[in-house]
Amino acid sequence: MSAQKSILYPLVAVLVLILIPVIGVKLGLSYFFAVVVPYAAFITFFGGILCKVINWARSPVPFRITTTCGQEKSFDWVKHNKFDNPFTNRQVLVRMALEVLCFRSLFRNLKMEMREGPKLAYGSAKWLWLGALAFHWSFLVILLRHMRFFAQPVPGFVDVLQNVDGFFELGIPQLFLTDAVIVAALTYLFLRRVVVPQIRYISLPSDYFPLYVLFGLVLSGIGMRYFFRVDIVKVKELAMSLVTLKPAVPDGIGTLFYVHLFMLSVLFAYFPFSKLAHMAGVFLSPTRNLANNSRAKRHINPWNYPVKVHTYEEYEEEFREKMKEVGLPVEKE
Amino acid sequence: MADIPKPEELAKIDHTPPETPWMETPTVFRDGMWCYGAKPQNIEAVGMPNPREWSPKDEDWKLPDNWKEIVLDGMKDRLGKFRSFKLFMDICVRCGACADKCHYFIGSGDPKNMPVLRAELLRSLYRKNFTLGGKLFGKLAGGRDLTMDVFKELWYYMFQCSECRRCSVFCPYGIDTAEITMMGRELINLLGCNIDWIQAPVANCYRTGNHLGIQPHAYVSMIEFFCDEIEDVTGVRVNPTFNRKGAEILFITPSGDVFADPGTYTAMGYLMLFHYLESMGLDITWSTYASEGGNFGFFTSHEMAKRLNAKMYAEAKRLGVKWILGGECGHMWRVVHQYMDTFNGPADFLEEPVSPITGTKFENAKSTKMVHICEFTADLIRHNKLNLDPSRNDNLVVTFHDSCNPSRGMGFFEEPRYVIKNVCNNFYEMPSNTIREETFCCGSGAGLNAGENLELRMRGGLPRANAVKHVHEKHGVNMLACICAIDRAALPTLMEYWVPDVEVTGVHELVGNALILEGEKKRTTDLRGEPLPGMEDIEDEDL
Amino acid sequence: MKIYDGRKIIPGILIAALIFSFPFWLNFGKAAVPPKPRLPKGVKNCVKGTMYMRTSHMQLLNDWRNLVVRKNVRIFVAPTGKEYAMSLQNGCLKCHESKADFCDQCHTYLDVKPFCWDCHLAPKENK
Amino acid sequence: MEKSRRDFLKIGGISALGLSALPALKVLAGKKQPMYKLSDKALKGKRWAMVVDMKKCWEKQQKGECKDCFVACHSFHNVPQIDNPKREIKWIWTEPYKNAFPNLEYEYTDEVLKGKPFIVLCNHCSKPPCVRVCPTQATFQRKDGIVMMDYHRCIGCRYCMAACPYGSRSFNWGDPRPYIKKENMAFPTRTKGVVEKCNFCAERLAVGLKPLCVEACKAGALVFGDLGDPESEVSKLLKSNYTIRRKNDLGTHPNIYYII
Amino acid sequence: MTLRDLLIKRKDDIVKEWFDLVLEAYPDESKDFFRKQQNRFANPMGHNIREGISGLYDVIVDHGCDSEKAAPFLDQIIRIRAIQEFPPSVALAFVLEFKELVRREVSAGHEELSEEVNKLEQNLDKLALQAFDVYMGCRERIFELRVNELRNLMFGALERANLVSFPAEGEKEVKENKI
Repeated sequence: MSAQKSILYPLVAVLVLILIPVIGVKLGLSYFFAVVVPYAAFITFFGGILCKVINWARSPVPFRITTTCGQEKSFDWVKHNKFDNPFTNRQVLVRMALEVLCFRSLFRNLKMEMREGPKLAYGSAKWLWLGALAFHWSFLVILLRHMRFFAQPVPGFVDVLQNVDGFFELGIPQLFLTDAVIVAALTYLFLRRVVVPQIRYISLPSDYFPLYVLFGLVLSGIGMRYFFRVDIVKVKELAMSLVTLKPAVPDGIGTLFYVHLFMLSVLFAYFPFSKLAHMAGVFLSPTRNLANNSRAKRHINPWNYPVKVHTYEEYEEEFREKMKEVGLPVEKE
Repeated sequence: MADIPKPEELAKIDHTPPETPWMETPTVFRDGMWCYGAKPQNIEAVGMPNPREWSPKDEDWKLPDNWKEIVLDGMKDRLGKFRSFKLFMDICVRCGACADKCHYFIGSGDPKNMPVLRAELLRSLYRKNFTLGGKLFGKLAGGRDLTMDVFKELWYYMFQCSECRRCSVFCPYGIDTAEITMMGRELINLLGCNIDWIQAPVANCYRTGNHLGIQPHAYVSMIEFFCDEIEDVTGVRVNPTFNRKGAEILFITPSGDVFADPGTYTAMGYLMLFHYLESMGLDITWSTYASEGGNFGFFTSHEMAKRLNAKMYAEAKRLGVKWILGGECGHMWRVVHQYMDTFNGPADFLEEPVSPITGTKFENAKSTKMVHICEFTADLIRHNKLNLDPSRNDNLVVTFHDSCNPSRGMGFFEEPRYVIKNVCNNFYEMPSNTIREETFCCGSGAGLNAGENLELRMRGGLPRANAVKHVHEKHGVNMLACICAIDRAALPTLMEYWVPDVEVTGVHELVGNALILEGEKKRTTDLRGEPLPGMEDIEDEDL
Repeated sequence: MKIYDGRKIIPGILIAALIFSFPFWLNFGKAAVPPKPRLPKGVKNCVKGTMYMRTSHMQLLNDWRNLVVRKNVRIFVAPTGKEYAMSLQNGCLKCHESKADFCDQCHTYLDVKPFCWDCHLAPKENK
Repeated sequence: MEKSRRDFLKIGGISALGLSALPALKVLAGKKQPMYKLSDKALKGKRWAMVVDMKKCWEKQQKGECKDCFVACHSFHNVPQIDNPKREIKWIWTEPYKNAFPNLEYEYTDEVLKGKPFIVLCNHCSKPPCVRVCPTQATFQRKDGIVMMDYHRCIGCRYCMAACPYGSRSFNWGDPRPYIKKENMAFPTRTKGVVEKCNFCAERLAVGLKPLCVEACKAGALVFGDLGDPESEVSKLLKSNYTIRRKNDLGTHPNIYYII
Repeated sequence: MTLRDLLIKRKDDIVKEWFDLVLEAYPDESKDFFRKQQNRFANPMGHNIREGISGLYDVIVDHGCDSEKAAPFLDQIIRIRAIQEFPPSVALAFVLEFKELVRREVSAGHEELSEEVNKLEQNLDKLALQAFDVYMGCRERIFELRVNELRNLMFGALERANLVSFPAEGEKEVKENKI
């Protein structure tokens, strides 16, 4: 599929997906879009990820194939790089935490040394790390901030997040940094796919689709907060009714909210069937989550089977005379 | 006049490749980029499928009729056996962080050499045949059918990956292209389409114990040849033993050290070290049966790797040694470190390795019971057990090339450096993004050091050579040290092309040069027979 | 069906499930009580329509603030012709006499903490 | 602050428009534009100014201490009374002659002036340096000359305090509310971290009243009016009296004039 | 203004264009990387070609394509091109493509220099021929290396297995022949 098609087809798909709730709500299907779709999406997300993880777990890790990125544990007098080459499970935990929370591996690209030219040039990879980190963290913070709709009373951490996030007290309602950051990060992630020839070449429709869905999700959310407001008291009533399993749809929530909710549902439902499964997969990656202690501790391959080998006896049988000639000891004379 | 094109117009042929997506860009086999196909007798020798006369350039690869089924069944089987494979098929987000980390991509610019695309070759098949989305949406979901062209493309690019794992270091999910290449090659081998440069050593190793098919008597006489050479240089006669039962330690090194320069000088280094330690209580033997540390089976399939590797423990058990000492080798150590115990363990007939000289317990090898000779030597030097004269290496300005497998599959960085720094006075590191875990491959790893694919090797080795050239120009480096037999075989050619003034050595060759043996004569040459500057004149006066 | 590394993966799944279902168990068995802001007695209309005031009163207040402080415009004329002082303390709060019964109802429900009250004085509640 | 927010809204708005045209149109269409106005009674002027006749003030003071103007201003505007001089907040207060007019003081200054207190407040300069330095335009100048503060926008950077040569500005180091004896419910307080100062009773001018201090001064020492109107009382006073301004040579063009 | 002055003045721009022309031969997906990655170790090809081009430029401008001075720079570029999959016509086109760059410069308001340009073009033709020699040298080197590898392997093995014998001095000669 050509790059243009890869970029366009998913865009069309997402635009159609946006129209669905818009028309649906007009047709009076708000219960379907406010209750059925979100529940279904949530169940798909949960069930799908569970199936995916179990599916991965059904394949064993036959060998201990840690990728080592630092000095292994050796003599006492050799400095062991504990977190890039863990020896114990505890060190693996730290390595995984660095990987999951700070994107350590992408960060490796940050190293800066001798560069050509008069000014310092930064490799694009550094931006990738920054963009990815900015996106994932703001997504998480935004998700957690939404807890204000899902809990009564609202837990304290939400307050803290809102205060930090709205630190600059810009505008009314106050601008959340993460809102701006996530738009910027998504734009960056999208643009680099479109603009950098290498990345455009390797990108599939399934790389653009989630980006568009995220754009739809984020922009509809920002739209609701800053421009075309909806009655969020009712939004919370709906949200609370969903999480207390007593679904009831209040009248008069703006259409934009349904778009937002639908995009979220699409994203959640799409998760387990796509590359987005990396969210769970990153924890299972055998090159990262295993200690590099395979010489000190035996690793078992559950499907290890006996193989045909060329035994010493067969070997000696073939070469006995020649061995004797040069004085090599033999088992049988 | 006007009709005659100007030269620059002639030259302006549009050589930009057509803007087609990769799935639709056919793969053209370029000479110098591929290796000859496996010969039938070498496939037969180890009982692998589909032995026949064939060439990758042929239109017809003479595959069985149900070849697609075989590949797809093989894929299914492996998805069930390797979580790594299944996971790596699922979670790549195509972020492109790996793209410019592959030495083949850096050196050639062929986009399909980007690790992500190399893996996509297999992933597209996975999606089409094993995922719902791919079955339903086909190309839209990034899936594609297995056709002969696709299979040939897979073949072409699976043998343009040296399994160096550099991309894996930078991948946010640790996706390891080596793992994917290994799976790809396993599938290829189900149809008997290995390259002969791998298949022949496999067949040889299976039968004679080493890749070159050298028979036991020849093996012994070669080592005796080294003993003569050592005597020439040092005046001391070393007496190694072979297949000796009851020895304390079994020594296994890649056969490259015994057969090809400059590895042979490294072998002399081992011999001298063992001789030196003999009086201090070292009791070591070589084996002709387990005469190969390397494992080209590892470039074929896990099963073949296990079959070849089995000889190490089998021989150790037969000879009744306490533990095994391994020579300098790259992929050998990947196998020993990460696979051997799992393949053929537990090695409960051996004892936890203890250095007979220093009493150091090698805690990090207590299960596999195999110790790297650089660990062993570093420990000796640390305990001041070696009498060294580093000035004998003063004619050398040394840099160290971290070999891929010990670097990224083991984390073996400090020990060889410690040894080098103690036996050489002039040591300079290459730039930091080309060493340690970020080291560049020699371009010839994973069984790709054939002759017919020299262009591929020169391209793949360009990043490494470029860094060597830098230290050569900046510090006058003239010796590239490494701890890998493939490196020692491939790097000299690479250097001859890119940086002709730099030679290649193993770490223990440097040790051999510096080691002062008891009763030795005044050395006037190094192990290579080249005169040591400043020492040749004095010779006569001393006499 | 054999699951490998179940001892690590299953607790992992459980922890993840626990985190993701956080809103469900946090509210388990609780009845959600929607807010009931007390509307002023005797006054039917606010300065703008109810829907607009529900969703965008903060925007209005902010716009007013700008107009009053920076443009020195201080009277709002509703479409009905009725004039209102554009002032929180001297306008809005004259009708909506209780911050607790009106403003805080929804604000607390939705965890909105406007900084109006950092400067503007809320009417003293009748005790 | 306003600007950046607007910019963000613009960019975001454009992209959001595409997404949700329907609700957007709903909001944009139909509504009658509401009207805003200023009270008919509001005082209008081109250049508000004040003439302080210190002689009248001193006369009054001799009869007994008078703080009417300060009290009227501070109690209405919820100015906290903090005794710590480093933290005190003041809109209108007194300074001795040598502080109020340092450039006019010399060794043999008239005994009449030496040590005499002068009423000082924000000078509502025609060329206010505080406005120039404010990074968020929280301090700005109205068309009628009043130097106003928009406390919502103040980020507490205190550049204005550094720029003001008259020390007319105070900074709230903490929450001022505990220091306000009786809160005036008709006027807001300030919050921690903002600068404040005299606003020439802009809120009173808007409803046709003169500044509180002027109204409170029984001696008639404070006269407020429009210098743009030649018939105004202030214009006449300036014509008929010799007046001085604080630190005239700095070129800020203060609009508080003193008769001594 | 002489042609030399013009070329010195415009060096940065022309070299950049020339570099881009050389990269034209690579797929879009990699061109960008070769152009943008500034770290000389992460991008040895881009680095060497850029350096070679720039050096060659100076030689052309200052030394009239002096073959001795041009040799190392030609080598720096062509050594890489020789192991990539270009036919010589593409691999070496960059020398001749330089002519067009110069003509474009001159036609933009410096027509009076066309006489000098003719001379430069003659020199460039010589340079192109020299480039051909370098290219052939590299290709021959590749084949030589290929042969040497095989021979060393076989020969070394035979030698140590005592399957070949030499006259007393022969051994040394063989070693030296190895290059």
